[in-house]
Amino acid sequence: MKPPRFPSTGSPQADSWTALRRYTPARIALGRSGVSLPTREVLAFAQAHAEARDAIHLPIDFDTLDQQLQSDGWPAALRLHTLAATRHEYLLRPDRGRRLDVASMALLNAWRTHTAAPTLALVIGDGLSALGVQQHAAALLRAIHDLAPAGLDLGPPVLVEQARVAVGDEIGQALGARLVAMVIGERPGLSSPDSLGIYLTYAPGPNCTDAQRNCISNVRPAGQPPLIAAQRLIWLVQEALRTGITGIGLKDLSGLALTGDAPGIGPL
Amino acid sequence: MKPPRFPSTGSPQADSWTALRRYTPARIALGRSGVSLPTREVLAFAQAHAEARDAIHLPIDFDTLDQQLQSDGWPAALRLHTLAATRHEYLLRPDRGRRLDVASMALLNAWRTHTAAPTLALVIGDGLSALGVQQHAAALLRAIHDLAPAGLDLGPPVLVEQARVAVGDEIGQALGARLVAMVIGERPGLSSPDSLGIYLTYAPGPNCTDAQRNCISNVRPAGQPPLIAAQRLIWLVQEALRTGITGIGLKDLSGLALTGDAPGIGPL
Amino acid sequence: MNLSATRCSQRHRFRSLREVMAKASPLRSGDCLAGLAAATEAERIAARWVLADLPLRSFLEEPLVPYEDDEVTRWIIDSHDPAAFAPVSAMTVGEFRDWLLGPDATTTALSNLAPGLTPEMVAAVSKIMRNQDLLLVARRCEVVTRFRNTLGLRGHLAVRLQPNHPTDDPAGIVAGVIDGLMLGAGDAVIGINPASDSISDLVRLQQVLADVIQRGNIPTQTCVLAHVTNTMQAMALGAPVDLVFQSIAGTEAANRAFGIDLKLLDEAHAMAQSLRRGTLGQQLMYFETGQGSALSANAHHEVDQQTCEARAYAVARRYQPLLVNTVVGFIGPEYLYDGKQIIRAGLEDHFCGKLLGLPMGCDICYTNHAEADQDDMDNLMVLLASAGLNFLIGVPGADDIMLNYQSTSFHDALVLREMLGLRRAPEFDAWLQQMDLADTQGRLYPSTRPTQLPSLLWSLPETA
Amino acid sequence: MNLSATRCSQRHRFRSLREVMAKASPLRSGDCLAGLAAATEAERIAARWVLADLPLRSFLEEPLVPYEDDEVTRWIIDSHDPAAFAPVSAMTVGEFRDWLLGPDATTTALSNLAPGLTPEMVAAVSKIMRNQDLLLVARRCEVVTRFRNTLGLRGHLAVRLQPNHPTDDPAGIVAGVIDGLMLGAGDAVIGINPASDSISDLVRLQQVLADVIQRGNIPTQTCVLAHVTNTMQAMALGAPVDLVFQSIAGTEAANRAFGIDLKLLDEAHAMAQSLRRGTLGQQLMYFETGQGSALSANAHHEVDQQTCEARAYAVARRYQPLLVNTVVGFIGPEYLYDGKQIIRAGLEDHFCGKLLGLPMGCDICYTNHAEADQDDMDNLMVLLASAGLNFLIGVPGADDIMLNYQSTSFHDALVLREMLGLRRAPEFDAWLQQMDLADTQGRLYPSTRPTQLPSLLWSLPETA
Ligand code: B12
Ligand code: B12
Repeated sequence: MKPPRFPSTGSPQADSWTALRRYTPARIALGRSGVSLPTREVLAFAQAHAEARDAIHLPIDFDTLDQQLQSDGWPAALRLHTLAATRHEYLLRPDRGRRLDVASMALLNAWRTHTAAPTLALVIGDGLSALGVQQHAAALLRAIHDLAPAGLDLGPPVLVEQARVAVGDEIGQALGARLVAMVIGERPGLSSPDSLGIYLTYAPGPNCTDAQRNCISNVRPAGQPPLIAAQRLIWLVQEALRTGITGIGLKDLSGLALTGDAPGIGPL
Repeated sequence: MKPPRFPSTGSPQADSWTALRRYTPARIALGRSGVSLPTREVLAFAQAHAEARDAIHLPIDFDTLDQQLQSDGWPAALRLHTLAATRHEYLLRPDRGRRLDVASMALLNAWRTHTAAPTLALVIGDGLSALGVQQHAAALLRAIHDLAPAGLDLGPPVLVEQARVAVGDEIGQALGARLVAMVIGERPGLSSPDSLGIYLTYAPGPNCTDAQRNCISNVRPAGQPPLIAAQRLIWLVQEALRTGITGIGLKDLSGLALTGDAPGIGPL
Repeated sequence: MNLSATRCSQRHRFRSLREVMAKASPLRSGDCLAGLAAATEAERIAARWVLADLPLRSFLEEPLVPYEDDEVTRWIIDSHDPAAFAPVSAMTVGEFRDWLLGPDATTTALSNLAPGLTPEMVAAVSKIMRNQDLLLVARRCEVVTRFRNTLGLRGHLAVRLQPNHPTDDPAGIVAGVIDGLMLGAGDAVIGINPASDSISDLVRLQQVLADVIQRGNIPTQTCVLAHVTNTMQAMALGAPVDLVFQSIAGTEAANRAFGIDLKLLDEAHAMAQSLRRGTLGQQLMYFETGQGSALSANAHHEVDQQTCEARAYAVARRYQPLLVNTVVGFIGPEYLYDGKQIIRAGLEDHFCGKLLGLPMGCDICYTNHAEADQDDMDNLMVLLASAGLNFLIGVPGADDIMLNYQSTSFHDALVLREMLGLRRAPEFDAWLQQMDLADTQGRLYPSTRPTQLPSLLWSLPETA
Repeated sequence: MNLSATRCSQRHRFRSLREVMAKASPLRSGDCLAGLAAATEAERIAARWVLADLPLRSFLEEPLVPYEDDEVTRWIIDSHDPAAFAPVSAMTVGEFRDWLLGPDATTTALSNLAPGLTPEMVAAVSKIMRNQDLLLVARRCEVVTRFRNTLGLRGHLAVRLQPNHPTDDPAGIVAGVIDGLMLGAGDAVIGINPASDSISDLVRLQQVLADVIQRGNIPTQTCVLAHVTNTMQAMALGAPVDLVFQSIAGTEAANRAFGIDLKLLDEAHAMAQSLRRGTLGQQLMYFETGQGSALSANAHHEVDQQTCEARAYAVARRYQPLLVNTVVGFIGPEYLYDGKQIIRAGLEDHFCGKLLGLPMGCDICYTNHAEADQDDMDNLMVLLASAGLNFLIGVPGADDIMLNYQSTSFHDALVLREMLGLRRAPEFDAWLQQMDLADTQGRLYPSTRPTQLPSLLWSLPETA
């Protein structure tokens, strides 16, 4: 990339470092009115906030996602719901978003009686961004499928509505999985409404804490691309299976850079 | 009253003018912690606030009031309701508290077909303090009854739920009254939860403004006693009937002091 | 005029400037009650984009309330000073915000600009400003007024001492006055809201207060906040009237519902001027306002409540008042629902008033039917005091036992002084020192210490 | 211990100190979620009366979280300094509030007292304090810390420059750093939250930041906010680690859910100390906290969230940290529902931390699922800055594009400086002048003016 020129060649009113804007989606070089933000930035911010608030309340369309997954070759998904009945309840009662409702629990138990436990259970929850899940979950699962080593038994994808990260523990345990990977919508930001997080937990169960998980964050095309995230997940899964540990005790030494330009963060 | 002594003879921690507390229910001479209010005063205030908030939501019991009035010799009251269905709606939609609901309007119209128009319609509304109305309205009406000059036709008392001052205009007009006196619960304060206001309007009708009313305020035993308020009301009513005016054009020259020690504000 | 915007891939069209103004306003219950508020957050922001792009002079060309129908509009338009307006006359509302925050908007520039601004212009720009903007710009304004002392100097904060009593009892009122003075309050005015509406009571109260400040030789002014027609009668009867008070609103119709018009106020003003009771100046009008009063009188002409409020300031500035007080949370939740809305409205009112050149104070207050508490008032008072508020209200223990609402206490003002280093009107500060109540920094001595003031003032009512 | 009160002709009985504490707390969603909040306003006030009458030493006698079960409790009790506690040891909670507001609670007295106070004591007194009390007392505290500059001096406000990026891209990060520096931010620390959890990425980011400040010769410190175990590995690999960061909570169980305990923190602290990278001091721990984290990990022992938060400060003070940051609205509405709750929590946290002797900063922030907006943040930032906040967060345009929440912007800090006359860390201020970015008053020159800093810093990443 050719280095920027200072001061920027833009308007004479622009900040002298405006040329740097092309290096980051962050709101840099916004200009100043006195010491304050200019009117256009204040309005743009307020507009983004209005949009982001709407994003929180978008309902997930798991029917469509299930179809996409099946056309990618996955078996029909297990469809579950947590104890959080409404979006409002979900927001104020995270405890209910961490537990399955009775029907879902029954469904899982029934499933378990006639099916072998998977090694890695793949659980997809709407979390705080249905948008992210809707847009990127299928691509992520496709990559996971393609990269998974031969012996890794994945079972069917599990789709959970009104889900928090920890509901994966209950699901993983009910399925008898050695590992659970919870793919969940991260809370939407003003500039990134569609981000996914992946939380990997070994020996999932009711007493797991976040210290026992690994997290792969900011997964979306403009962040960590789903393909890289899948590679990282597979690396972590293999290490976890080898050592019997996830979380604090398992460090990411995959050498994978977030954007794929290995090794790690490269020069400009 | 014998003059106070300064500094007060109370605790050595007390403000030097603490002796003045007996002259007013106001929160004077509260002491200071540094420059701030002492702990006990902050807590007492918070408690009073909790109580006053409850007072707003106390429902009125017009059955009991109606019985009291009847045992005082009044005819059975006309019982009305405004368009504000709930307390919540009443608080946020004063416009609906100023209009009668359909049933009430029908009742009034029916009443009108077989009854002569009163000179002064006495309307009692819960307003913002059901407590004040419940506790002092009967005494006030008794005094009005006793003081009213022979020829003054009062008609039956009218009781309105979820009422604002201006609903009196609609009622007065429907009854064909020359004057309407709206007796209403004033909003409850921290130290005076039970105060009544009386608003007197000549030729009540939909285009009346507050400039066309006279107000008698702070009516309760610890404020303007109901008896004095009734005297004042009768004085204003007689002037209004004589001049055909209420409001800005009618000044209170009754010479009545608020607490009865005529003339007006007396010496200590 | 372009009254539409495409935002979030949706086109929003507005039919009038009035609609843009209403929909650009931050959410508040009064605009919802009036049916004027934006339906969605997206619509609200679209209205702000449209508003930001409108030229400031739109408001001269398309009055929100018709010129023919309303004497307040006529006064606004007729008194507009094009020369003063010149520096910003070519700007849009959005550019005006940028200019206000920029280096050119100095204290002098702003006070020169004031006669060139109309209430609608300042209301418009406030709608696209964040709370911090409202604070920062208001802070640059300095509006100094004088009657018997000097109010509004930078770094100063005055207090109206409000010793109300449910039966106007003189002993009770004087007890309240002493409480306030001992706590260093009363430089803005010692002002009673009378429970009584009778003229003889009014005259008597005015005498009680005049005697108090004369006996104490207190460099301040007094006021009894009766209806202006009552005050005129009292003046005619020779009552010692320092300040003339009146509640005002932003439309002719709303003022009529209050029983006033400009002519009446002109008369009252002239009458009080002729008494020449001021020593340092003759600014003697005291106005109170508050969002929601026009709508409450059904006299808002479909204009949002904040714009109506700003128009009330145009009425006020006709009289170079000593004090203008927005009684922000006074009426109730139907106009300002909760602490958040009250805080925002307080900041807007202070900003708009200051920009129009008025000596703005604020009654930082709430009622028991609103969703607010003392913590919200604490926040607002610190914010406004940081923004250079001219004065606030002091009620014993913040509990007004006659008007039935909660305002700020004498203690609150002391806290602000300690926290932000704010002083009283200089003449009043000197008097406190002279009375041995405060040190040279204006800090009060412990309140347990005996002093002569209470007995000096107390003997008064007996001889009144 | 008397745990009952008769108020409003109703008797309220509480079973434990823990219950009194929870029910005395101002309403917030997290305590409701935990099932600990008072059921009615009346019950809440009754709990406050009870609390006000309890002796401060109750909290030494009846730990809210059992001594046997929790190493944080053990640390609190074992490190308590009875000599420092002596001046207030005979007081009730209510008397303690009066004392804190009174003339004896000077800056020196408060800093001497700090080791004698436990988190539970300061949480208790905060529950019976109004917002204004929290501001007034916090303002009297002065907590100065040093690594490469001097932070926390009275009249000063520092900024953490937070140039996060969703893929940790060094060019993107350096662009953010330049933006912040050009806007005068970065004296508290230049600190990135890494999106990546990999050790090699961490080391590389640490190098990028170290090179930036070395190349610019900037008198500040850097930090990459990875998990402490990652940072320890990075140190072992020779990475240039200035500050060790960790999120901490107020119970042993919550800390375990975060993957830490005191022993681990002790090790990390010693390891970083041994690098001796500080020039003016060796205070090098940077902690973040926030109400709700213990409950979120189901590790709150039925203790209300504000008390849990104050206990996290006890963990922090074990390490004489350079910076403690309460990230007040970060998690979401399940713990702090709206702007009002966020503001109150921010004031409580700042007060409690300062009283315990910590260099408190605040990430004044909210998420998109909370009922809050920039106006609420404006209010909180002015309030905290008036109360002597040590530092706040600066994110480009207040929009963190990686953590997905809204914080304060570099501009916000400038507004506070203009409004309240607050300065930067003196060494950093001098550097800005030297770089010809600011005048001697610390005021920035127009941002359109070309300067050398961007090119000086920009060449860096290419050689990294
Ligand atoms: C709220 C209030 C107001 C609000 C009313 C707006 C509103 N929507 O509520 C505002 C701020 C606009 C206001 C203005 C004035 N008020 Co006023 N107000 C009150 C207050 C504090 C509470 C009233 C209440 O609880 N009403 C009960 C509810 C249920 O009724 P409502 O239908 O919701 O509200 C109506 C009445 O409150 C009425 N109203 C309010 N004030 C007044 C004053 C008069 C003289 C009249 C006729 C009607 C009136 O207007 C409302 C809308 O129609 C009382 C004090 C008290 N303790 O009651 C003083 C009080 C009634 N007001 C008073 C005065 C003097 C005035 C003013 C004349 C002051 C002035 N100099 O301009 C003005 C003008 C009033 C008018 N002619 O329109 C005096 C009346 C004294 C008297 N005995 O006559 C009182 C007692 C306070 C005082 N002592 O100063 N007021
Ligand atoms: C909210 C949040 C937190 C909150 C979580 C509390 C809560 N109730 O939500 C708090 C402030 C406590 C927190 C703490 C930490 N976090 Co965090 N957090 C986030 C954030 C901003 C949003 C997460 C989200 O939206 N989740 C979706 C919702 C639907 O899930 P949930 O069930 O409601 O919430 C759970 C998860 O968020 C989980 N969680 C949160 N953070 C972390 C971190 C790790 C490593 C794990 C395993 C789980 C985890 O805890 C919640 C409760 O179970 C993300 C950034 C992002 N863009 O996602 C960073 C993020 C996930 N956290 C991160 C880190 C590093 C941490 C800490 C390890 C920091 C530290 N040094 O101590 C700590 C400790 C975490 C732990 N082991 O418990 C990193 C992870 C990097 C990585 N790739 O591993 C992220 C990506 C941000 C960053 N780059 O710094 N965090």
